[in-house]
Amino acid sequence: APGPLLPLSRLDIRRYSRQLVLPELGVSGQLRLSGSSVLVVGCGGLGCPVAQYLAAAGVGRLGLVDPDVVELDNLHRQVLHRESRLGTPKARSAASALGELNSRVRCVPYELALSPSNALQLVRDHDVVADCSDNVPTRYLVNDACVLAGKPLVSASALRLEGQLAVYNHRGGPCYRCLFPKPPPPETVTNCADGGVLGVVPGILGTLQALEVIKIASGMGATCHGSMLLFDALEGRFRHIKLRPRDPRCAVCGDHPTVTALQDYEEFCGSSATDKCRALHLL
Amino acid sequence: APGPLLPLSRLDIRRYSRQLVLPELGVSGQLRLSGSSVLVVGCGGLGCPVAQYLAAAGVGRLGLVDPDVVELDNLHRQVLHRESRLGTPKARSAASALGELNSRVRCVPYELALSPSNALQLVRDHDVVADCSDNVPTRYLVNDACVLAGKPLVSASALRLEGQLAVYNHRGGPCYRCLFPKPPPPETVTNCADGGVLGVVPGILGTLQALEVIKIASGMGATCHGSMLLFDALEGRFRHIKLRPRDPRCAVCGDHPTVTALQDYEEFCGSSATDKCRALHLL
Amino acid sequence: MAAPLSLQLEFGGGAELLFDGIRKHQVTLPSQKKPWDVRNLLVWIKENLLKERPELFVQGDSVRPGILVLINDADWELMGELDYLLQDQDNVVFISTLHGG
Amino acid sequence: MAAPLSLQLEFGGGAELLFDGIRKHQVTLPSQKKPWDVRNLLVWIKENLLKERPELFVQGDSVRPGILVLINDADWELMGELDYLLQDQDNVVFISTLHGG
Ligand SMILES: [Zn+2]
Ligand SMILES: [Zn+2]
Repeated sequence: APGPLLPLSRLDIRRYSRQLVLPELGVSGQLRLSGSSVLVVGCGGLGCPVAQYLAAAGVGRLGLVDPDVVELDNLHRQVLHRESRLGTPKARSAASALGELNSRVRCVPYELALSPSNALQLVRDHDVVADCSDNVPTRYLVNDACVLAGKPLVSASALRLEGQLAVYNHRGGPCYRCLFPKPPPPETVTNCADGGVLGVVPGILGTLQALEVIKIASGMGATCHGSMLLFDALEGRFRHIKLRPRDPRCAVCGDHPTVTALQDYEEFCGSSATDKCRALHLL
Repeated sequence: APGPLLPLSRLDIRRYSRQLVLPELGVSGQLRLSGSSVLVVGCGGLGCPVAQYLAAAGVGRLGLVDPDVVELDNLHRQVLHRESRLGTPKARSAASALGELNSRVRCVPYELALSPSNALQLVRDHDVVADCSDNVPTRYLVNDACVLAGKPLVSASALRLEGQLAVYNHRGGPCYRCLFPKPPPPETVTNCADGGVLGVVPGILGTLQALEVIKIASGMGATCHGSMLLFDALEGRFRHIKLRPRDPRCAVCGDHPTVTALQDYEEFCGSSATDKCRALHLL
Repeated sequence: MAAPLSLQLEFGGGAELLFDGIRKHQVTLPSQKKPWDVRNLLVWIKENLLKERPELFVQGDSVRPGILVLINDADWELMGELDYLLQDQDNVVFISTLHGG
Repeated sequence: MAAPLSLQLEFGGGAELLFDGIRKHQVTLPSQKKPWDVRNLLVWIKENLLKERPELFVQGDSVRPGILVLINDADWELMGELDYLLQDQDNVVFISTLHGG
């Protein structure tokens, strides 16, 4: 739930002065931002820039979820982490870096995997959710938790030289399941370990994702809902796609939902909720 | 000049493994990247994400130019800096943060303003230039130095809720002066101090700028030359603009150039090369 | 008889890997008795463009789950999906959803 | 006589601040003897849309330095600049160059 709207301190006014002068944000937008909380699911290639720009902008509280530790092959894209933090849980490493940038933001690390048993409570404890995860089961889990908790979901993904961004479950628009009622066959899913990713591509998608979160949390309005942004880094080209409306027959956000509690998403997707191994049946 | 192409160490292969597997980059692209040097002019809202992602990607050497010190009102967008570095020169603060992310990259801070007396040598010492500056005279100075030294220029800018990106002086395309032969009247120029800027907007432009630099430095090819990318954060919309070709009558890159050495750009533009005060005649 | 149709087909998000890594295909569908719809197009792609492992692209008479189809930059659901009647010069994109971060 | 023309005009990069902050203007140019070119359009904008300080937008018979003009997403230099003959439904953008970082 949003916190109380405390007035801006003199130091806050100095710190945020360059965005306070924007009529589209202003003091009221900044107050809404600092009264809001955002759950960042995944502190990797997307989560790092998302959390970095949300902390810099003065979001009130950031929940940072990641079960993994920092590894050397993360550092080409996960820019909040450092060589000195190799082996440290990513959520803790991120929280610590963000504290140095903006000590006014409360950064809460959750060193755990989002799961059907903890997701709903975590999502309920925040106003907006940024899906920065790296696997199919978590994408469905985050979506369903957002629908059940009634929270807007800003979702981005990146692989190789491409990225995708959309806002789900916001202002009557579709949810992730409206677009993708069935999970993809596990053998068609490529992860960053197998397919690779140019580090700056999640950087671009993550900053765009942070913008959409800021617009929702500050009340500037997110125009990305009902549309998807596709990015092709090789061509340097963006494409704006008009998406279908909410599906009244959607299993989770439809008029007669069959999914009314969180499920077993690894079973639903036939794959494991880690980036490390592709499909359960390969284990 | 590009350095020698040293083979990748075992640790480099681990660190960059997620991008080495991309056929578009591969080992040869990574070697070109680590053999290349980039001059980042300005360590502010654009320069921070540019330098961050270039260092993470493994550019060989980064020259970081900025005459200013870190101030509190920088931290809402200049994400390499920290509260503990308030008062520190930005170039030094950035170099120090980048060293923690990737100690394999040589980061050279230049705690000075780019000027007609030092620009040409600095530009000559690097393979690609990223203009992350914040004022009109520096934009013309960087452009002319790039044309005289024959270096590609990746130029981005951001203000309020908008951003612009273009690649100049590359593969026979236009230079900045081809597009803007005359500087704008000083009274029409707004800086970030007066106009404000939403912090994540330079974040988006800076990551896109880093991508174009990486594509040029690694030989993946920059498709952005001859075109300009416009971004409107309120609408969340990108626009791709087809630009004019090189102007054979351009004062600096034309067939009969009149600008054959660097000039006095503050006089040419009628304004000062700092973000702080708008026009010389107002002083 | 429906006249031959020129289409631009695009594959992305990894779907291009089923088509020799080529993202853009300028194709001409031959004239046929009935007008061309997307259902026919999928059959034509399977028979003429798809090199191997068709199950990674089509499933039944539609695309496999996780592929988004765009007709002139709009979600095909808005256009009638399999029943959409293709027009000359249409742009049809098949994009695999990405899940990486 | 040239028929009336419907145009979408857009202002950005700060140029919209000279037009009450409104970025998109759907306008109709009246019919006139000669066809409408961009030179005439600038006069029309100055007389009909521009609220104050025209020197921040026009200079002589062209736009002031630092404003980029785009006709249907192409630099106007590619289209003939002031001499380009406007077509019905054209999109004309006036964008101020940004210098901030
Ligand atoms: Zn739904
Ligand atoms: Zn030129």
